[in-house]
Order: sequence, then structure tokens, then C-alpha cells
Amino acid sequence: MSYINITCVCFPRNFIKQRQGVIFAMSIMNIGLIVLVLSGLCSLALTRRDSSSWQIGVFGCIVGCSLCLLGGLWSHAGWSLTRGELQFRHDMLSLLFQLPILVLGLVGGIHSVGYFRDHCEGRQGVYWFFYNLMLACMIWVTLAVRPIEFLLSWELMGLLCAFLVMFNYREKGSGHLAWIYLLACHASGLVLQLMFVFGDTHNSEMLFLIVGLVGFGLKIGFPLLHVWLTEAQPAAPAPALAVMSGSMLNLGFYGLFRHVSMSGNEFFAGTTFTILGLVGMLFGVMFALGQGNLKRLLAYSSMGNMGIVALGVGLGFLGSSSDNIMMAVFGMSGALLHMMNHSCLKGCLFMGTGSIWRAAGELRIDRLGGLLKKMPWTGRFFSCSSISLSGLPPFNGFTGVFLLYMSAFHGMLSGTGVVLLLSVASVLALALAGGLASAMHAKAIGGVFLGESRLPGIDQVRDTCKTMRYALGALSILSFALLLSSPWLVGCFGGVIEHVLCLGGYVEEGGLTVAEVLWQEVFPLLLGIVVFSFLTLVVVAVLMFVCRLLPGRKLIDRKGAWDCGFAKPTSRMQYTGTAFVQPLVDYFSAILRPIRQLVRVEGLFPTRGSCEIRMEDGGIRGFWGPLFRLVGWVSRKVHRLQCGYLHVYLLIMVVSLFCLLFWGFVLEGVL
Amino acid sequence: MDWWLVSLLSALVLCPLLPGLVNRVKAFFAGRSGPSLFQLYYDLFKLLKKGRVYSLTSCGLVGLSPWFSLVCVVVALLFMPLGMCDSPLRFTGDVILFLYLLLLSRLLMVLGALDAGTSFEGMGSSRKVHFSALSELVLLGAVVFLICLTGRMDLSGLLNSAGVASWGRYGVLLLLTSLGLYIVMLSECCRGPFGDPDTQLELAMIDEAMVLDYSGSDLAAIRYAASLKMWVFGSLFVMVLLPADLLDGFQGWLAYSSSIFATALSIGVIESVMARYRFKKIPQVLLAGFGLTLISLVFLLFFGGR
Amino acid sequence: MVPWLVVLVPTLAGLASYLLRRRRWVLTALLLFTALFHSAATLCLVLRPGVRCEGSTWLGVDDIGVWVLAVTSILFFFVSFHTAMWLPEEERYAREHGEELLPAHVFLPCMELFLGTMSLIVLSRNLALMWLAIEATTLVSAPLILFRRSKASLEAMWKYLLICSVGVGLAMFGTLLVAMSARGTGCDGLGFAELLLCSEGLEPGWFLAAFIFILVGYGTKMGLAPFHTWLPDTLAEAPGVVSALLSGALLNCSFLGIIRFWQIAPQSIRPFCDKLLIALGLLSLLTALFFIVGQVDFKRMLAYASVGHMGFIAILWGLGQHDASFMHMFGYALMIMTLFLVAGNIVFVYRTRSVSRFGGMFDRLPRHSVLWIVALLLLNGAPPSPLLTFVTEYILVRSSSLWLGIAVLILLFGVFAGMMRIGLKMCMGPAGEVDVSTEHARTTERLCGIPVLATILAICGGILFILLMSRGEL
Amino acid sequence: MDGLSEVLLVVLLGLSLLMANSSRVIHCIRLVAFQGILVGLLPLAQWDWSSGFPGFGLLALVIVSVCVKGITLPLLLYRAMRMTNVECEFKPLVGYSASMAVALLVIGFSFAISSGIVPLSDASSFSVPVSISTMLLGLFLVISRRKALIQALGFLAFENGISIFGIGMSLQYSWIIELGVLLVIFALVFMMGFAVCQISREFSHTDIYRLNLLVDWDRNGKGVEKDEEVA
Repeated sequence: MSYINITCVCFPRNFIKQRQGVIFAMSIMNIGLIVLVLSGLCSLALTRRDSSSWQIGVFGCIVGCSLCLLGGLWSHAGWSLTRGELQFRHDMLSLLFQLPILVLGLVGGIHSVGYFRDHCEGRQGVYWFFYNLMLACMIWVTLAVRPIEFLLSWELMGLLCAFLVMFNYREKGSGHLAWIYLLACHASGLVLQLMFVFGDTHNSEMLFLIVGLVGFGLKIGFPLLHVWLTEAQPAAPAPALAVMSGSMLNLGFYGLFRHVSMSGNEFFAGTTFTILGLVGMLFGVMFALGQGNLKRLLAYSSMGNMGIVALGVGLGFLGSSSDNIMMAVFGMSGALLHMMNHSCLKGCLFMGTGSIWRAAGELRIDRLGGLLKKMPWTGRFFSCSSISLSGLPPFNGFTGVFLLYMSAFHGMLSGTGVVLLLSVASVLALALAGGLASAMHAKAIGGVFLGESRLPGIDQVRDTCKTMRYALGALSILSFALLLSSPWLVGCFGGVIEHVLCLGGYVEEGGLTVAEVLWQEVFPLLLGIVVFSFLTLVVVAVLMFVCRLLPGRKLIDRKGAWDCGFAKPTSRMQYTGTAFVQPLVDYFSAILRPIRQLVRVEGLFPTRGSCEIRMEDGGIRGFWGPLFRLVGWVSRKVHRLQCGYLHVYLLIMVVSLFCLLFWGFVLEGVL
Repeated sequence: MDWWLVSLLSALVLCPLLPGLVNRVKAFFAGRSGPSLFQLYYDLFKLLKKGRVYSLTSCGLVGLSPWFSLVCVVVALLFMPLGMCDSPLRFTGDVILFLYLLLLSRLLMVLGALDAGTSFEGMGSSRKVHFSALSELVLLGAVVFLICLTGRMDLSGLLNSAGVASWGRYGVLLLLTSLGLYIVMLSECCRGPFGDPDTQLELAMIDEAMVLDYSGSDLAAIRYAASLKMWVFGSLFVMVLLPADLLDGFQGWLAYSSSIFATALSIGVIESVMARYRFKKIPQVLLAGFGLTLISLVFLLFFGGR
Repeated sequence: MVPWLVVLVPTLAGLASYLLRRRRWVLTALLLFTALFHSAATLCLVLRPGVRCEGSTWLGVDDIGVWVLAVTSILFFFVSFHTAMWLPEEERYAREHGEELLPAHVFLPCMELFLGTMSLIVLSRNLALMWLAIEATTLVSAPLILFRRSKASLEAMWKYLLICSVGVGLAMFGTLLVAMSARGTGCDGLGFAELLLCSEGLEPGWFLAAFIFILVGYGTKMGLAPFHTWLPDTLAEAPGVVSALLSGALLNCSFLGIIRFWQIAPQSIRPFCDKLLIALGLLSLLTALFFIVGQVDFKRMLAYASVGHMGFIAILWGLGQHDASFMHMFGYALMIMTLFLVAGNIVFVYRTRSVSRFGGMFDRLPRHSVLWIVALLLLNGAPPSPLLTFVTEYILVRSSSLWLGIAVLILLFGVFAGMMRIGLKMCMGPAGEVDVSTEHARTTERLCGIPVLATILAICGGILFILLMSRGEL
Repeated sequence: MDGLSEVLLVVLLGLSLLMANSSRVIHCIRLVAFQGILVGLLPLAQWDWSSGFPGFGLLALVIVSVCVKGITLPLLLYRAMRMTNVECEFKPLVGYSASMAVALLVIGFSFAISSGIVPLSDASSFSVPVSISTMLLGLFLVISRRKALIQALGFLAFENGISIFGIGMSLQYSWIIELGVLLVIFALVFMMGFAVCQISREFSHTDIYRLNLLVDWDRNGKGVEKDEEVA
């Protein structure tokens, strides 16, 4: 039931032959890991000499990541080996989750070179140490076999990320954020430990499943378990943040797929995942809508996207529980595809925030604006990724969402009861989330890049150095490549889907295998999407070109915005991001509970009025805050016992002595 | 197939008539002899000849977004079963692509408006995203209903396979759904009680407020795209309403186009007999539309013999 | 022979260094010599079972004792070297600022005597002798608490003296009760060996009473709730090195005292003894949680943490995981020592213990604050720590019933939360209101050598334990 | 001749009763000294002289314990009293009449439970309740009195109670241990006396109840912000 009998994914164990290529791949991968670790240590040791430390760090990052990438891709057939005490296992599932880590790690390394160039504060060595070790640890998580090793790598990963969250320790309140983050990591470690112990001893599948859901959900950021993700994680430096929320959140799903076998209670799993996904998706996108800080906005949208992935997984399980293989495969492949897209896009977006932070020194959306003129390329990459992440064609964000819709449609057509209900609900929720997400990204793009700049020192703002732009560009190109290659990419998911849904190649009469569904059903649809997206882009390009010939295309003049005859519209007249989403925020105020601080304009000669809208995280407001306050209150009451009176202490001693005697001799009646 | 092409061309060509028609009806109700039926054509030609003036704040998105959103609408149109015949470009699930392309065109307009960086355009776009988020819900509700009804997942199948037989059984439900779609059409095109297209008061505008700073060919593209979008939504409404297997060929095309113009007439009538809603009320109306689709869905699922 | 040396040499060294108070270097040399000799002798005892003379009537040692002795010896080794580095700084500071400290020729001898008495606890093969030793530790450690001649430390000493004396008096009564229960068997004189032999003959009623008295008495010394009340005051007021010795070594030795009686308990009442241990352990964990949350004094926080760990050790023993409880003892001792040494240095720099005045310590004392965070994490079982999460906690949850395991995990999580909150509050954020002279801070930064060594040792031990576990040998 | 020992035990009981409601420190010291002497002599009283003269070890033990418990420690505490010049206990935490009632209750309680315990040996089972009540009354003194000195005295009485139990049950173990115990108790009480002097010098009073700098309980609601600068 537990981790033991879950063998390698794409093939039975006996299939492992230590072929030359496999051995080569293993050693390459191990070398990559070693390079990562060693370079981190070296750059920590050389932290006094700044330049050499970052050079070593980035060198190790690039070399290590590319070696691991090479090794991983070389033999995706999978292998497992024992090096001394450690056991590694690599297969398609691992590879699926390694790719985002490695690619984002690589690009993030390049980006952080620029990010820290003039702002190192002599601590680059520390950064590179934690960064490279974090990457190595994430890879180890995807390779670890035995529970103790998995736990170890898991907790270490959390710790290293926590240290990265601590990196800007001088900010006010940074201690509190780091605290939240550490708590989440430790809690997930403890719960997972409980899970593995249950897997060992107490044979209760349902308990095992629930505990696993909680433990890994703490990394995924399921609703109520998301606080660290949206509150604390944004405190990390942007490149590291990109890697964390781009690829570490996925690892929660990895753990679930690898170590928690759902066979037997697919229905429960499906229902749970679907509901969690629905709630998380809507919750995340709604709260993202109301955030004023770009990083936090993106963090909430990560939560929403993880909700989408969870929704896909849930639909997949619902499908496999109701023997609806179309639904199952569409949902699962959509989930995996969306996970890939989200990693790529979210990495690009967070690195974009890093560039903005370095260029403008400000991340509050209402203070920014008009940056597209100052940093055109960053702006373009950011905007494209942003639109794409809101799940719109002709970008790659659409494909995953599309597959989820299809899965839900299949569920509606042939499902009954709960399956039917949940699939209808997920279609509608996806629709609402799509609309809100587009609004949210419109807020982000419009507030940061478009319009008049609200930044005082906008004239000094220059676009960031090349490396950061290259990193963003690389990720944008990669996401376009993901769009184009999505049909074939999905084709590779077969083994993973079979493993996760515990289908194990089982087919009922006249039914399709997973691979058949993937190649015969999913492939053409995605191909259609790709073709039409491509067509749209081409038509736009052609039209833009053709229209140059029209007389009306020639630009006569650039004047101040007309805006119904305002003589000179200033930046303070234009809509802020907050104002832009205010109707929606008010509309959902039952959930968002916006806190509004209003200074009205009064008097004949009104002084300046202002209106500020903040909102506290729902999880904190609703659950965690009260809980922790309760514990604090109780402990304050309990502190009275340590009242400083020696007499009381002695009295307590004597009384408890008599209580123990009473317990022993009267209650237990040992005599 | 050929009639599909014909009706595609007619859609592209005739769509500027719809606003003119609406205006004529309103003028009739107002007892005026309103602008010509072909007014929009004249405007388009004039605008295409004129040059453009950009605001200093804009970052070049102004030039891109109208055309891009126009293309989105056109590509979306390609999936429609125009003139009662299935679209040749259909594939399973293209309805999602269709809806998201419309969403994209909307988003692009919003971004263009924000690019101008003025208060009125910000206001208009903020209203736009607010209402469109809800109308998205209504549209998907209708789609879900149709999928459960027809068992097809491509737009052509959805709109075009509810024949007389299913009208016999589910006529009421189809009516309810089409009513919901009608509401969406009104709100998306900012007609009727949702927005007042020919107001002079920017505070009352939605779409018009978003295009205040466009000029020349860009404005032409926007106007054209707006009328085309009206055509698209109108034909959504119409196709749900018309039994698929009733007519085909020329008569199908005729019925289709004429009923779209009839829809335009009805819009005109509504605009002239109803006052504009307060903006607070619009979301409620949209939710009511969503409720209609949901009711029809529920009836279909529980009493529809599935 | 060796056991006698282990006890006698520190005692004689203490007396000698009190007599030779004239020359300062003699004091230091004697301290270091004691540490080295003690660890050498302990090594000999560990490696060569021949010289343990377990069967002897007075002094001898068995496997358990060797483990505890080794922990004590390692601890004293580190602490003595740290003292040799730290004490001169402290005295210089006191001279400059006109403060009055306990003179070194009282302080250092007391430390050596403390070591001797603790070794006597471990090595005594006679329960009455063990009682004597435990009482003696109270005596010799009381002056150490008085190091800073402040009112607070005096109060702490008085409370320590009285509570522990009463507790140990109860333990004395418990010992007599054991003698009562042993009357039927004819083995009188409270020799541990023969009691072990005739443990089945012991009269269970008397013995249960005896065990409860012992649990209360030595539990007071060990810091089990609700008898822990002296612990926070004492550990907070004593200087870092003394707190390290008290919490790291003394508590373990007193726990050994309880274990001795558990070992001779007749089978009929062992389940109830285990139940008692588990109950008191849970209570201690609860106490630790509620007193660490909202704690304003970081040394008191550490004290409550040690209460919690003692409870954890007791639970482990009660669940029958004896090896695990000793492993936990090892890791706990190392980490709490590190923390107390670091805390002592921090107090030495900042001259205050109230958390609310701290902030931005990463800038003032970078090494110490990194060490502080890391050691806190390790004490709370972040990997690769020999403690909780990875080894002993895993074992506990594995061997315990479901709900006990969950309860313990929740309590430990609460403790972790409280401690990390305080630790991070101290190290991060903008600088606190206390201003620190930079050169004073710089000189103190040099004192972080021993804690670093201890941390490294703990991490190595942790990795070793984890390897053992993944081999499935635990 | 059990008679004598039982007389002694009754006297001891009376002594602890008196101690429970004696307000003056000097009076308490006298009572403790007397108690110590009696406890020291108890082994001789229990010795059945028919079997011959007691051995040297026993005599030495008796002498030493009488010297330590009966003479030296009381003198020590007396000196401490003179140095800290505390004459008597003003308003103890438990009033004197209440203390009397408590003492009676404690004695009743100890008799009740020791009647439950089977007298194991020929030795007078009477010593069990006496020892228990002496211990408990000693603890009661420690708990209920404010003055540090009386707490020390209470502790001494507590120890006496323990040794009454040991002697009464005639649990003899090697005289080294006995001497060690005496030595340790001596050292402890010595330490306490020293501490009392220190306290009276630092705080200019020896009222333990007012000795509560070290607390976690913030009485005034806003955090325990004592911040007595260390040293």
C-alpha cells in the first residue's frame, strides 16, 4: 500500500537493464549534483571575494543544471542505483518534474547574475550557496527512493528555501515572514513523517491518504495551507522565487504521485482534489485580483494555478473511478501540461518582477506605470507571459486549460451523480476564473507597464542589464516552444498518467489504452489549437503589415491624451490598479473583505483626500490568526503558574506527589 | 460548405449594417429620420483615409490592440456554423477556443485603453472586465447546457444539431438559454439597457469610454470589430433559437441572416423603450442570465430523461 | 580502579585548585587537565569493558552509565575549553565596568567538583550513594549560579537550593522505601547489583510508593513538569557555561537516577512505571509549549525547551525505546550546550535577555546569530539533526499509539514555532534598541569556536544516526 | 524496651506540633535542636539492651548525629538569625490557629494511611505515622512560612522525619552512608544559612514571599519587561 510497492513508473522493475547509456546518464546526473553542491560550497567559502564567488556560483549552476538535464534526458527510460548508503531512482515521472527545476534553475542562475550585480552587499557567496544547494536538493527529492531519504531531502529543500526567504533580513517584518515559511516547511515534514509511519505500521489506507494530502498539500499550497506561499515566499530574491514557485510547488504533486498510491479509493481522491482545486483556483485568483504588490499578486496567482492543476488531477481520478478513460486522460494530461506551462510562465513573470525591482526599485502596482517605454523588452516578455498565464490563446497557457475543459465535458457527457456535478461545477469555475484572471493580469500589465508613469524618479529608470533580459527572453521563447510542441509533449505523458491513475495498462473490452487516447484524441485537438493560434498570430502580422499601406496608418502626430479635453492629464489622473479592480473587489467583498481607509475631501477648499484598499489573507483571517491567538491567550493564562512564589512551587510539588500516589494506589489499585 | 462561405462573406460585409439598423429603429421610435442605414460604412471609409494621433503616454500598444482584437473576432467567427451549415474548420472543443478568442479580444481592448493612461478609459476598461467576467459565466453555462443537450463538443455541433425533434422536447429550455445569450449579447456589445452607445456622457460609457483616444484606421478597426462582434453574438443567439434541420441551403442562409437583422431590430426596440440600467444593476442582470442557463441545465439533467 | 579515578581526580583537582588559588594559570590548567583526564578515562571505560567493574558494590558502570558518562564528559570537555576562553573576557569586562563576579578560585573548583559529583551519580552502584551524589551536585552547583552577584541570581540560587533539597529529600524517602520493599529478599544495603538480582522479590506495593517518590524527587532534579519550577530561574540566571552544564549534563544524570530504579522494578508494576513516565513526559512537553509561546526571555525559553526534551526522553523510555532515548539525550545535550554557550555570549554582548529589545543581530554578531539559528533548528529537529524529526521522533511515532504520536508531534510543532519565532525575531529585522560597542562585539565573536565544533559534532552524529536508520538498524 | 522509644516518638510528635504554631524563630530553633537530639538518640532507645551493649559503629553514629543535628546546625542557624536579626515571623501565609488545625489534620491523615500500611516488622509500627507527620509538618513549615530561616528549619525537620522512618524501620545500611548523609545535610543547611545571610544583605529582608523577581507571569498585562540589566 505504502511507498514500498510503488515500483518505477514506466515499466516493471525487471525491465531495468544497466545498459551503457543508462550508466552514462546516471554518472552524468550524479556529477551534475556534485558540481552544484561543490560550487555552492566554494562560493560560500569565497564570499569575501565577491566577483570570484558569483562566478563560481553561476558556473556551477549552469554546468550542474545542464549536466543533470543531459543525464535526465539521456535515459528517460529510467534507472535506479545505490551509491553507498543512498539510493537513486530516475524515471519518466522524475524527469517530468526535474525539467522545470533544471530549466528554471539554469535561467534563474543567469538572471541572478544581473540581479545581484550591483546590489550584492558582499553576500553573493551566501546566495549562491543556498541557491545551488536548493537546486541539488530539489533534484534529490525527485530521485530519492526510501522514505527516510525522501524526508531528509524534503526537509532540507524547505530549509534551504527558508534561508533564501531570510536573505533580505534587514527589511522590517522579514523575521515574521521567515517564521511563517519555516513553520510551513517543518509542518509538512512532520506530517509526511506521520504518513510514512502510517505506511509502515498502522494499516489504514484512508488515514494514509488524508495525511499525505495534508503533508504534500502544504507544499502545493492547497487552500488554508497556502499562507506561506502567498505571505512569506515573496520575500525571497526574485530569481530564487522564480525557481521556488515555478518548480518547488510542483514537487508537492510529485510526492503525491510517487509516494501516495490512490489505488482503491480513486473516487475519494478525485472528489477531494477537485474540490480543493476549485476552491484554490477561485480563492487564489480572487485574492490575486486585490493585491497591490506585484510579487504577492503573482504568488496568489501561483496558488490559483496550483488549484487548476489539482482540478485536473481530480478530474483525472474521477474519470478513472468512473471508468471514463477519456475524462481521466484529458484531465491528467491537462494537469501535467498546465503544470509545465505554469512553471515556465511563472518563472518568467517572477524574474520580470526582479528586473522591475532592480530598474524601478518599487513593486507596488499603484506606484509604477509606463515602464514599457523605459524597459521595452522586459515589458514585452512580461506582458506576453502574463496574458498567456491567464489561459488565453494564442499562447501556451491556453492548452492546459483547454484539456481540462475537455475532460470536464467528457465527464458531463457520460458521468452521473457526483462526477456530473463536479464536472459542471469545474467548467463554470474555470470560466469564472478565466474571466477574473484576465482582469487580474490586465491590472498587472496596465498598472506596471502601460499608461503614464507614477514613479517619481522615472527619468533615471533604465532597462536592466542584458543577462536579465536574456533570461526573460529565453523563457518566453521556451513557452512558445511549449505551445508548438504541446501535442507531442502530451504524448509522452502516457506512462506517468497510467501510473498515477493506477490504470496499469488495464483496458476493458473495446476501450482505449491511455496511449491510444493520447495519440488519437488529445493529439489532434492540441494540433488544432496550435494551428489556429499560429494562424491568428500570422494573420495579425500580415494585417499589421498590410495596414501600413493604408493612408490612415501614417502617424500624424503625438499629443497629450485627449481624454475629453483635459488640458494636461497627469499621472495622478489615470486609473490606478486598485481602482481598476475595485468594482470586482467590491463584488466579491463577501470573500475578500477589503479593508478600506478613506480620507474624504471636505470643505470649500478641500485638502487632498485619499482612499486605500488593503486585504488580509483569507486563510490568516479566517483560521490561522484566531488559532495562534488562542494558543497565545492560553499560554498567557498558563504563565501565571510560574508566579515566582517559592511556596507555590513547593505546594505544587507536594500536591502532585499526592496525586501520583493517589493515581497509583487508588485509581490503578496496584496494591 | 459553399453557403457557409457565402454567409461568412455576408457576415464580414453586412455586419456594419447592424448598428445602422439599430439607429434607424431608434430614430423611428423617436420620430426622427435618423442617420443613414449605411452610416457606418461612410465612417469606416473616412476613418481609413484619416491619419492617426497617438497620446504621448501610449507605448505603442494603441496601434496593435485594435487590429489584434479584430483578428481574434474574425478567427472566432470561423468556428461559427454560419448560415445553418457546419463550419469546415470545426474540431472537438473549438467552442472553448471560440470563447477564449473573444475574451482575448476584450482583454486587448482593455490593455489598449489602459495604455492611453487616462481616467475615463481606465474607468471604461474596469467596467468592461467586471461585466465580461460574469458574461463569461453565462456563456459557459449556455455551452454546458448545449453540450448536455446535443452531446457534441464543437461549436457547429452545439448550435446546429438541436433540430425540430429536440425543439419539441426541450423548446422551453432552449428559449431560456437563448434568452441568457441575448442578455450576454446586449452586455458584450454595450447595447440596450447595459450601455448607451450614443450618449455624450463619458461617465455612462463602457466601450465608448475605452476608445476615446483612438483615431484614424485604428478607430475604424475598432468600429468594425464591434459590429462584427455584434454579428457573432447575434448569430449565437439566433443559432440556438433556430431549429437546425428546418432549413438549409439558400433558405437557411436567408433565414439566418434575416433573423440576425431581426435581432438587431429587437435591440433597437429595446434601446428605445428601455432606459439604461445603473451600473450596479448590470451584474445582477447578468447573474439572472446565468440563472436562466442554469435552470435549463438543471431541468435537462433531472427531468430531461438523461 | 578507573571508576574511582573518574570520580576522585575531578574532586581532588577542585580542592587543589581552591588551595592553589594564587596562580591563575594553575586554575585554568587544572580545569583543562580535569577535562582531558576525564574524557580520556571515559574513553577507556567506553572502549575497554574490562575496567568497568560493573559488579562492584560501590563504583562501577554498565552500558547505560557509560553512555551518560560519555555525554557528560564530552559536555564538560567543550564547556571547560569555552570557559578558559570566556572567563578572562568576562572578568576584564567586569573590571572595566566595576562589576562584582564570583572569584575564579571559587568558580572553577566548583565546576570541577560538579563534574566529580555528576560522575559519582553515574558510577555509583549503590542507590544510597547515588542519592548522596545527587544531593552533592545541588551543593556544589549552587555557588555557580551565584556567578553574577545579582539579586536575581541570589533568588534563583535560593529557589534552586530549597526546591532541589526538598525534592531530593523525597527521593531519600523513596530510597528508604526501596529498602523496605527489599526486606523480604534479605539483600539489604541498597547495593544496585544485588537489588537487580532479586528485583522480582521486591514487595510491589512498597516499591511502587518508592518509585513515585523517586520520580518526584529525581524528577525535580531532572526538570520534569510539574517539578521543573526551579529550572527556568536557575538556567536563566546562571552564566552560559553553568547553564550548559546544568541542562546538558545534570538533567541527564538525574534521569539516570530514575532509570536505575526503573531497572530494579519488578515486572508486575513496570507497565505502571512506564505509564507514569509517559504521563509526566507529556505534561512536560505541554509545559514547554505553553511557556515557550509568548516567552520574553530567550534563556528561559531554552530552559523550557530542555524541560520539553526531558519530557520527550521520558516518553521514549516509557515506550520502551531505550536506545532512542539515549540517542536523544546525546543530541539534546550537545545542542542545548551550544545554545546556552551562544546565549551566554549574546547576553555578554547585549547585557539583556529580553527578546523585545533585540533585532538585526545578523549585523552585530553574524557568526553567533547564524549559529543561534542553526542550533535552534537542530535542537528542534531540522535535518540533519540527531534529534527529533529524523531519528528519535520517527522512532517515537513508530512505536507509540496513533493518538499519542499525533499529540507529541503537535506539541513539538508548537515548541518549534515558539522557539523559531523568538530566534528569528532576535536575528532579523532592523536593529533593536540596545546599542552594542562594535569592538566588544568583535571580541565576543571570537568566542564562537567551541559552539561551532559542538554543532559540527552534532551534525555528524545526526548523519550517523540517519544512516543507521536508513539501514534499518534502529 | 519499646516503651522508651514510643515515649520518644510521642515527644517528637509533640515537638513538631509545637513547631507548627511557634511564631518566634529562636523558639523554632530550640525545638528543632531538641528534635535533632531525640532523633539522634532514637537508635539507642530502640536497641534491646538484653542482647548486650550496642556496637561502636552505632554509638559513633548516634554521637555524630546528635552533634550535627542537635547542636551544630541549630547553633549555625542561631548565628544566622543573629546576623540577619530576624526575631519572629510576622503574619505567615497560613495563620497560627490555621496551622494548628492543619497540623492536627496532617497527624490524623498520617495515622490513617499508616494504619492502612501493614506493619512489617517487630519494630514499633508507631514510628511510621510519626515520621510521616514530621515530614509533612516540616514541608508545611517550608511552604507556609515567609522567613527564609524558618524554611531552613522546616527542611531540617523534614530530614528528621525521614531519618525517624529509617531508624524506626531499623533499615541499617553501612555507616559510611549514614555519615555521608549527615555530612550532606550539614553542608546543605550550612549553605542555606549562608544564603540567608546573603539574602538579608542584598534585599535587607529575608521574606521569601517578597522574593519574586523571576517570573513568567506578567502581572501588569504588558509583557514581563523587568530587564534587570544582567550584573
